[in-house]
Amino acid sequence: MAGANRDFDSAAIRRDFPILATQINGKPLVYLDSANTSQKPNIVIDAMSKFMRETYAPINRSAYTLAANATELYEGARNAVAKFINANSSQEIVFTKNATEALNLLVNSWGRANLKTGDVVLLTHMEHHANIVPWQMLQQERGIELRWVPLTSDYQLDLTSLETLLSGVKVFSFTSMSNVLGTINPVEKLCAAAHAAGAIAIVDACQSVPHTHTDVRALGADFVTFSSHKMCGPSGLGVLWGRKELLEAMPPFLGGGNMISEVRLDGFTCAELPAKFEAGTPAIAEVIGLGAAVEFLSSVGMANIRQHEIAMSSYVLDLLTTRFGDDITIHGPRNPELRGATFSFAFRGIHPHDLSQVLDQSNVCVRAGHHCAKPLMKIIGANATARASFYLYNTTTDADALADALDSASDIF
Amino acid sequence: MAGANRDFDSAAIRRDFPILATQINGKPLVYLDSANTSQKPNIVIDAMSKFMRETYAPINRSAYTLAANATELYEGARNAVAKFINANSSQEIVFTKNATEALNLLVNSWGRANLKTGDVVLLTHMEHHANIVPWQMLQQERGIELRWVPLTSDYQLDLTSLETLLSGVKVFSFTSMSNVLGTINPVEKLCAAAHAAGAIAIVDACQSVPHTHTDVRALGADFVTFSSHKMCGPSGLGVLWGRKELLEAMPPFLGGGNMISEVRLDGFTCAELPAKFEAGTPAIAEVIGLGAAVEFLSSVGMANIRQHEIAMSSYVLDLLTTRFGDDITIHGPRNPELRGATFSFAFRGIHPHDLSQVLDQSNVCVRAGHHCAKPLMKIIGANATARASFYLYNTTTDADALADALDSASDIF
Amino acid sequence: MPGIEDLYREIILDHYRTPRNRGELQPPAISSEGHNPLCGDDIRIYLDVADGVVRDVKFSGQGCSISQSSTSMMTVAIKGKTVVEVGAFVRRFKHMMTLADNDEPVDESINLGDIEALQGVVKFPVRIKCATLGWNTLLEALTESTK
Amino acid sequence: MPGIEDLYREIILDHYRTPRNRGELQPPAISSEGHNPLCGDDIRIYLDVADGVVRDVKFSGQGCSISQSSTSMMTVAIKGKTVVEVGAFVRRFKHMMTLADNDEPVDESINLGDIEALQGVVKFPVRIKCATLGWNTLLEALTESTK
Ligand SMILES: Cc1ncc(COP(=O)(O)O)c(C=O)c1O
Ligand SMILES: Cc1ncc(COP(=O)(O)O)c(C=O)c1O
Repeated sequence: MAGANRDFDSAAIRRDFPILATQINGKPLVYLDSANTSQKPNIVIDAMSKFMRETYAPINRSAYTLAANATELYEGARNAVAKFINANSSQEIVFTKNATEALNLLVNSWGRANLKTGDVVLLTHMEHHANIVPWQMLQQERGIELRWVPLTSDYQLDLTSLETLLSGVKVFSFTSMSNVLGTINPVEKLCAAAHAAGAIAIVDACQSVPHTHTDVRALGADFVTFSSHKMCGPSGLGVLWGRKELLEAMPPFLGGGNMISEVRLDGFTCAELPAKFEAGTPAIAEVIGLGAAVEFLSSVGMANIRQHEIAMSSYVLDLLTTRFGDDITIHGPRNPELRGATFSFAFRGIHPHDLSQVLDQSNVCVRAGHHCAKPLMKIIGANATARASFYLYNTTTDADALADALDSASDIF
Repeated sequence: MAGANRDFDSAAIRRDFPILATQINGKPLVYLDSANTSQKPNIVIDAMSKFMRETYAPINRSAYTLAANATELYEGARNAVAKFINANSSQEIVFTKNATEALNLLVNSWGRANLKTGDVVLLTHMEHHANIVPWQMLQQERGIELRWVPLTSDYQLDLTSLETLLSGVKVFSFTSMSNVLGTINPVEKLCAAAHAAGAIAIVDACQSVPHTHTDVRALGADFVTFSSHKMCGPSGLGVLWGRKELLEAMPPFLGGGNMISEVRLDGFTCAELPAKFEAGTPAIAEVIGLGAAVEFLSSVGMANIRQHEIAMSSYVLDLLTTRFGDDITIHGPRNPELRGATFSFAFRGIHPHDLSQVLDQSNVCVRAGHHCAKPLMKIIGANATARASFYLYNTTTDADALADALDSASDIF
Repeated sequence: MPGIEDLYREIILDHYRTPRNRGELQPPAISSEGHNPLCGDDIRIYLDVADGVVRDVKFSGQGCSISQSSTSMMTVAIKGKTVVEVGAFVRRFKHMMTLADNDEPVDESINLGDIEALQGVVKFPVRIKCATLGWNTLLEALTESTK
Repeated sequence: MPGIEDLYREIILDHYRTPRNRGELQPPAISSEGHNPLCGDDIRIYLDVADGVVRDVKFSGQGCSISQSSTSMMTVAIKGKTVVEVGAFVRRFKHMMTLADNDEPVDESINLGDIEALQGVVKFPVRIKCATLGWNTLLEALTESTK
């Protein structure tokens, strides 16, 4: 397969994902929407059903064997996630319902405790709504100031004035990779710059954790958030990693069972980490599913996945530009090393919604819309784009199918 | 089977729950911890795996067929839940990560928008931490006043001074059934009293929705919260039902994707219900699993389930008091019609933790502890209790196993 | 899988390629803006209502073939109708789109004309929001105009 | 499934039935309260430290056989030890409970005596919190005493 990675057994990986064998009207499924949410391998689906069939029980609460076994699986998965991102301790892993909740937790707990009127939060023009709207809500409540790192003309963060932008900033919160442009940001450098300016660094790593090896300690971040459902894990689950000292100093976010040490009619005290931030019954089976996902990704190897996606990016960029020339505008960097395999594009003036509808006739699944990044869309001058995103299970065959389907779209409009 | 309901095919129901066939050391599993979290029938487990194998895709965002099918299943489940509790419209159904989040959403959104220093919230002495701690957090922030409905000596709410307690109250938030005592509260009457006093009524229905027919309109409540995992549905999911006018008037809770209509650098506007309260990627497979759970419960019939549990309560109360006399103290009402089949008890001075450990030798799973209701524990004069809770899949055989296992506990201590 | 030809009927593509009543109206004409939160499309409806009659209507904004053509056909259909007639007409359309509001009666005898071509959209539920964007925005403008 | 006899050794039940050093100490003795958030148990440790030596220690509160006996055995073991020795002793115990803190070295040569009987608790992970409740509370009291 041209452009593909030799050490990477795509066929074997595809067999792990039952949905990829689906045929609609005799044609295979070409799933190119993994930046939105990824498909699930058998190992994850099976871990969840096996757990529900054999071991389902409350965790961390009851003394009987079934509950102890469930707790062991659950906390084992937390350990696996901690190891996967090289956290110092599994106490630093907080499970949330999605990455959005993780970011809201930070804004509400850390933000409310540390930010007052006039304090500045630095974001970037390429943020997802999940890293914009919670801050705007705090802005309404507290009168904080939001500042933005702009883009260069080649879809990178424009860091020429970073030092100025960072002056007086308390929090720098940014995405590790744009879910629209595919741009990979220099996370270590940005964290270091934040710290040099006396700010904390929050990394929205939703788009990088699934695709590349993540070492939260090496990144130098203070908080990192990501979602299970984009990394082959179940829906209904997100992860917040934070440095222990910071998490310990923060007030709780949601109140209820599990997050308390003592409750009296006149007040309560908090439990230790990570329980303090996990109020109520958690997503038990889902956490166990994420443990399986992390095991799966590690067995493939995150470096291999990254290599595969660089190869895919090369192939896709070559293919689309060679075949469609000026008829296609790809909003994102041209260098495969500087980007993930997520491509937003405009094609022959066809509205992305119509385009995606027509591609669907060939079972080619791409997302059309604003990708939860409306400010960015305005900046790149589009109301909507079509987006094709590739993951470890996509091959050059999928890319070819995309190109063929694009061709057929012109017939209609 | 003595005490059991004739119209109720327990054996068939038990076959629907694969975990109940588990044997440990050659002895069957006696799962008596459903008030904590319930087991899952095949239909739920299979709905989730089938969805992940065949139809998994983002919902409400993308135009391709797979995503449209996923959306249909997801919104179909929302409709099923709406119908199950007789909501006016599926727009009134908000999915959260658990019931705890649903209550926190109310406190943070409705509470922050409507309560100021000195405003009074009425709770009861039998609340779960999930309906206490969020209010205490608002109390710390806002200086609201918390007031409490006390208990009678026979474990009911003491309503003699309800009118006085309600005077000047803005919110009356109470449980429909105590997860410790089993006491069923007169929800309709309490909602009416709240309204007569000009307060809104929030019903924490975690312990009743799984066990009895719920008609939110007949209850006259303003908001009702419950959890999927206690009603045969998946973990990682809770439900908030609210009257549309109230939900519409409320500010958002979590900010991010899906909950917005427009986002600009300088602010955002909210989406319509229920999206407004569902920020980020939801628990897609879990919602579909809950849809299957609701279908399962409806096919058994909620009235039948309630009848079965009344019969179980009679049987259990008779059995334990006849067999153990003064050696057992059951903290809860004696009348099976006034309670659910959840029994907290003290036994021969053996600490509940030790008791549950010994019962576990017979695979009898009971919870030991404060059941996330520490204020109530103090009031009933216990640090901890053992709790055996029965559900539709439990039979008199389970009750007998509990009694036999209790007998053996005395040998050790 | 429903065929894409159910969606992209010729009359729809015609209104998409050559939209009618595109443009703006100056105040005192009323205007309202609508967003499709899913795809980022937006539409602005300009409405000139006098004596309970829609004298003129125009629209601007960006959108897919379905939202643009649906809005274009809508403007053609409602111009000259009374506000009451327009209300009934919108209800009839939403009913076709399976979005009827139970509280309001639908007059099934109303003839939607060319707009019937949008029936195929119902087979593509995600696109219903596209087809109704202009109509919901019209409703807002109408509410404005009666304030 | 590990046998329950691994948990309820005779020496443990003995300390549960006849706890040593139960009671209170008046100020200036230090005291600290600990909760097991899972089961509602609480324990209060009273500590009389002078010249870097634990002169006396007592405990009160409610709990299961494991938390009560573990605390009882602990009080017997630490009375008369220096604060530094107690620190090392607690680390040794937590190490046995598989709760070692990586940053602090554990002296494996320290003999836990009767307390070794609690080793069986490790097979019942939920009960580790019971076994360590008194010890964690002791650590808090020690921190207090050195303030
Ligand atoms: C960059 C980025 N941040 C945040 C999110 C939000 O994640 P979730 O939907 O899991 O809350 C997403 C995905 O939707 C994303 O791509
Ligand atoms: C009465 C009651 N309220 C609230 C809750 C909290 O529910 P969840 O754990 O799903 O958040 C529970 C159960 O834990 C409960 O029994």
